[in-house]
Amino acid sequence: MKKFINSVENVEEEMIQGLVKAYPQYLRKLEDSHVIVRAKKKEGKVALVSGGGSGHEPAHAGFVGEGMLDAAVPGAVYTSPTPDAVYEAIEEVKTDEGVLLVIKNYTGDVMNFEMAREMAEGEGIKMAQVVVADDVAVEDSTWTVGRRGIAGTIFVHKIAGAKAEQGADLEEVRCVAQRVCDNVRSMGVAIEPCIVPANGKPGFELAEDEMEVGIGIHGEPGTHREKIRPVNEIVDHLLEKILEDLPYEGSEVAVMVNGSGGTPLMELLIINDHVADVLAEKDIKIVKTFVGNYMTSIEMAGFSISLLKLDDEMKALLNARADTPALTVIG
Amino acid sequence: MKKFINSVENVEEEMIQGLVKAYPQYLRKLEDSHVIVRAKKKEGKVALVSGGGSGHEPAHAGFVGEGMLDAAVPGAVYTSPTPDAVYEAIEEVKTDEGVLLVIKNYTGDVMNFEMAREMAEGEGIKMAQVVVADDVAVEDSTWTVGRRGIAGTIFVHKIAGAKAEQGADLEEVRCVAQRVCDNVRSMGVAIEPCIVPANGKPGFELAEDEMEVGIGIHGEPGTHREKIRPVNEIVDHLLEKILEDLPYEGSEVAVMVNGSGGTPLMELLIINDHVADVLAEKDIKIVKTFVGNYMTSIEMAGFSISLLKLDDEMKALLNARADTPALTVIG
Amino acid sequence: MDFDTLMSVICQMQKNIAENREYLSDLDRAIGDGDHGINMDRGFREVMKKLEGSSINTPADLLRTVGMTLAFKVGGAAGPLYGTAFMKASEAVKGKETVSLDDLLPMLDRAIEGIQLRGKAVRGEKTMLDALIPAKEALDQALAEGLAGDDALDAMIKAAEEGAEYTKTIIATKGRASYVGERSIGHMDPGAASSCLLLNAIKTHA
Amino acid sequence: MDFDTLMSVICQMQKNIAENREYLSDLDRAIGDGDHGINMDRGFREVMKKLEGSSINTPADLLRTVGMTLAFKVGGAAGPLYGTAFMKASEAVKGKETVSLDDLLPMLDRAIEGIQLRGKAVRGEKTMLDALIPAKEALDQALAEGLAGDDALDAMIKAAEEGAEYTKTIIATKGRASYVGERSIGHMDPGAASSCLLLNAIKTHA
Ligand SMILES: Nc1ncnc2c1ncn2[C@@H]1O[C@H](COP(=O)(O)OP(=O)(O)O)[C@@H](O)[C@H]1O
Ligand SMILES: Nc1ncnc2c1ncn2[C@@H]1O[C@H](COP(=O)(O)OP(=O)(O)O)[C@@H](O)[C@H]1O
Ligand SMILES: [Mg+2]
Ligand SMILES: [Mg+2]
Ligand SMILES: [Mg+2]
Ligand SMILES: [Mg+2]
Repeated sequence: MKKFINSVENVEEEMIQGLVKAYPQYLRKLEDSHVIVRAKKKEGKVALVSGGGSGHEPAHAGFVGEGMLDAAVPGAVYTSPTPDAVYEAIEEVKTDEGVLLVIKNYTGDVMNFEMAREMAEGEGIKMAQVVVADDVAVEDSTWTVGRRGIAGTIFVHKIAGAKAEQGADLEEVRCVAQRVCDNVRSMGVAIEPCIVPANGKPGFELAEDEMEVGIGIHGEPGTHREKIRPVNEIVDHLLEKILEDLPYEGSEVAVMVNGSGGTPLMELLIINDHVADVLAEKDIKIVKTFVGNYMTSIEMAGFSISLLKLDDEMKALLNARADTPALTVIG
Repeated sequence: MKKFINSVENVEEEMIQGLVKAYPQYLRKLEDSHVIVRAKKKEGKVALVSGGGSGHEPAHAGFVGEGMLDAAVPGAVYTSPTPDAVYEAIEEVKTDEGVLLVIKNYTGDVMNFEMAREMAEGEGIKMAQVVVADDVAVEDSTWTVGRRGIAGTIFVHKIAGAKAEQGADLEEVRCVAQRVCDNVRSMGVAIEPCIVPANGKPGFELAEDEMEVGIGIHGEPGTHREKIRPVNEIVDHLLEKILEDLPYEGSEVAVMVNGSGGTPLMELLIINDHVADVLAEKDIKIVKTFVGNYMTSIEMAGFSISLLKLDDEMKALLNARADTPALTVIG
Repeated sequence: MDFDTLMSVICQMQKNIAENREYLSDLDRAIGDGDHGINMDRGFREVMKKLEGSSINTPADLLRTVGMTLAFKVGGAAGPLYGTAFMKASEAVKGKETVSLDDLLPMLDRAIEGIQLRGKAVRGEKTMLDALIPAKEALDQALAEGLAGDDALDAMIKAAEEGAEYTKTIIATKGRASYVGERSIGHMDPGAASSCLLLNAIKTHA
Repeated sequence: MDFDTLMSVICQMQKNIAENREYLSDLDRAIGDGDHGINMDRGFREVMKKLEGSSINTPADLLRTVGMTLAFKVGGAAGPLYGTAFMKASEAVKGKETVSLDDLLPMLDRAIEGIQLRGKAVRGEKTMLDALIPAKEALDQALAEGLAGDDALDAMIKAAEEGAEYTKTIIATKGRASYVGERSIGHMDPGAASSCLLLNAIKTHA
């Protein structure tokens, strides 16, 4: 395992410290915890709290700031944060308007956030939540735990965050957040695994000509393995799965070509070239594109494509002002 | 070579296409060339033109936009662009106020940009230039070609770009750009090489416990090889070299912890944690920190640290509004 | 089993988990995210820290503290699930000074109930339940057949281990392993494996 | 050497470079950025494209076109340097219909002058100049000694190759290889190697 670290035990702590030291104008860390909140609490608005295991940087703490999150709760690498950490975050950023939890659909995340929610409700805090489950690689059925939440989560943060910033009430914010969840689909692939520092071993091993298709964001193997193909064909496959899951034809969309951490921007741009061509061909109008590392898997070499079907409100909120370490929109 | 590409011949073209398709509101590509200019030309101001070989994404085209560059000229991967491409860019963005070239100090870059400058001056265009040479890993002497220009270049783009946007004249813009060049120092290391697509082989090979120290941004070997150490010690070494080159004590600085493309943000943040601590200890005040992939070397796993000693004007310009694909400052 | 023995069981659980940290993580790496051993180990270390020098002196308080610690300090899926399990098990021995083999059945029963309440899984979904439910049923039967002490525990552990083995043959539909679909076949569920390690600790000190 | 022969020399240069694309890039990878073969190959392909079906019919125009193409279409360090070299060489044969061995000396002279003007390097800095300057001097001496044709060219090429060999023993102070400092010792300069390939093409068709 080759990493720029000091010791596997200190990875989370030093990373969080490095983050708040880089962005003191945006962020503040709660004492004795890894919870990150806005440097200046904004009262009188619904507060957004998200989080999950670490290893997805800049998600989630990088999106704390005006127009996006009020708090992020980072767990250990790839491990959902504990209920008391989530509760601490809620307690810190809560306002009379209430708190919206943005949860990615993993058994651990859902359980830990819900336990915190129960604690908060016990204290009389107005709570609501949405669960992001955008990964079309995973079969969805009433029998399974359902789809994973992956990069589409960033759209929820952006759009619900903008709505909250405008002073909407908890139910309005929850509604638009849910609409994003309902209208975003994603899927990813990887050609190189990542290594969880505490673990020291890659999540899977691939031959020089192999890739994992349908990967999640925790370094786990995907749904299946294939021979690497020219990336346009890979893009075709991902878009096919995404487009067959939701009718996008004729609509306006936001696109995210998300890097897994080790993929050079060069390749993400090449990917976007083809994404744009395919969507144009299918009469899907791209309103805004995000290309870069938004929801990573440490140093994994992989990418995901997310497509968000927009309505006028979502479109306006997507373009609204945001000022966070990892995403700034002048608006 | 494992890459998300279609063919090694099309890497540059598809990457540029993917970029303009992602950011049509910011960027426009000149026909039959890879030159990238602002979507809307801004008249009445000094125009900034930069560029160099491709493979450093988001540099340089990602920094074209309000408050930074007017044009970027990307060459083939790691190959300086040709004089006629640079000339085309100048010709497209030139105004009566003149054009400033921001050149990184490589024999190829300097020669190609200067040939273009000669052509432009022949056409009566007011021209000026600065050459960035911030890499302290390289010995500087009158006998050698001097230091390389690396990540510190982004500070030149940001600060000179802001000055130009304010309507300063060519000499004023050149002066502040030169002041940035004079006050920025950088140095980098790598633990994994990168592969130039057209070439197919890594620039160097390292054992599991080795790193290259004093790397440039073109995948070339560094000044020497060492055993990997805890990253705090690596940071200590880089800062030592930087700090002994320019007296920073007691001054205000901007910090850039720049990823080489394959380094996870997790590690860059851990690096920044220690950078901030060391500078605090040395009574150097950090005014602004940039952590991320700004000047990459395709998928290399490495990083550089840059320190810019600020005066009041540079500080104000650094914080001034910028709106580009890769860097947005609300200002 | 008096309070001190129960405390020894908890310590043994910690040891079993610590010794199998790599093993559990390796199982999890095959079909999940490779952290189950890390999570469980971190959890039981926290438990030990919490118990060290504490004034807890009843079985119910002990189990409740273990549960609270796992639920609130571990994270991941296993944290809340095992946490709830211990908290629920604690309810089964409320007010008691000692815990007998006869108490184990309702404890397991409540624990499983708690896991199902939290995780909404049933038997056959390739989770810890596939070790715990057969274990409970085997214990129930053994006690009904009048088997005593070690023999009943042996039956329970054997059933848990068979259950864990069985998870190799089925597709996961709950937890992270469900994402790899058919590829989960052939691999043991890490939670089922950790459940066996925990149950084993009971026997060592019974 | 008439125009057609000179054209054959240029074609031969392209062939020599194309055949040694990997070799030149490998040399460059050791101490530079690994693209010298790619750059030179791209350059001479562009030259061929430009010349194909063109109406150029004098040595000076031919050399000038080669130079302009290399200078303006290749990029990197080698592009402007070799480009300038050919453009300057062209000046030495302005107005001539054919090019003789006697013309080669001033051509080389001007080429070297051009490279030095652009690149500001001197002999001994581990660049193409370390092949070209000895080559020129050897040619000068051979002609002074009255050696004819092939013998003079052989002397020139031998000197170039010795010069290229010699670059292995010195530290680079110009170009990209200067950044690796002492580590450049033991490696041949790729530009010196490509210069040998170009000079060799002259002999093949002389
Ligand atoms: N819904 C569920 N019900 C019961 N057990 C579950 C459920 N989901 C997951 N598990 C158990 O949790 C184990 C994984 O725990 P762990 O690796 O610590 O958490 P995570 O999946 O968050 O990384 C699985 O092996 C499985 O036995
Ligand atoms: N200042 C200079 N003068 C003469 N030759 C030089 C100079 N700088 C570089 N070179 C030559 O250029 C060669 C490298 O060319 P190339 O690899 O194509 O360009 P780059 O260094 O831009 O990648 C070196 O091997 C050297 O011979
Ligand atoms: Mg986990
Ligand atoms: Mg080059
Ligand atoms: Mg796990
Ligand atoms: Mg080169």
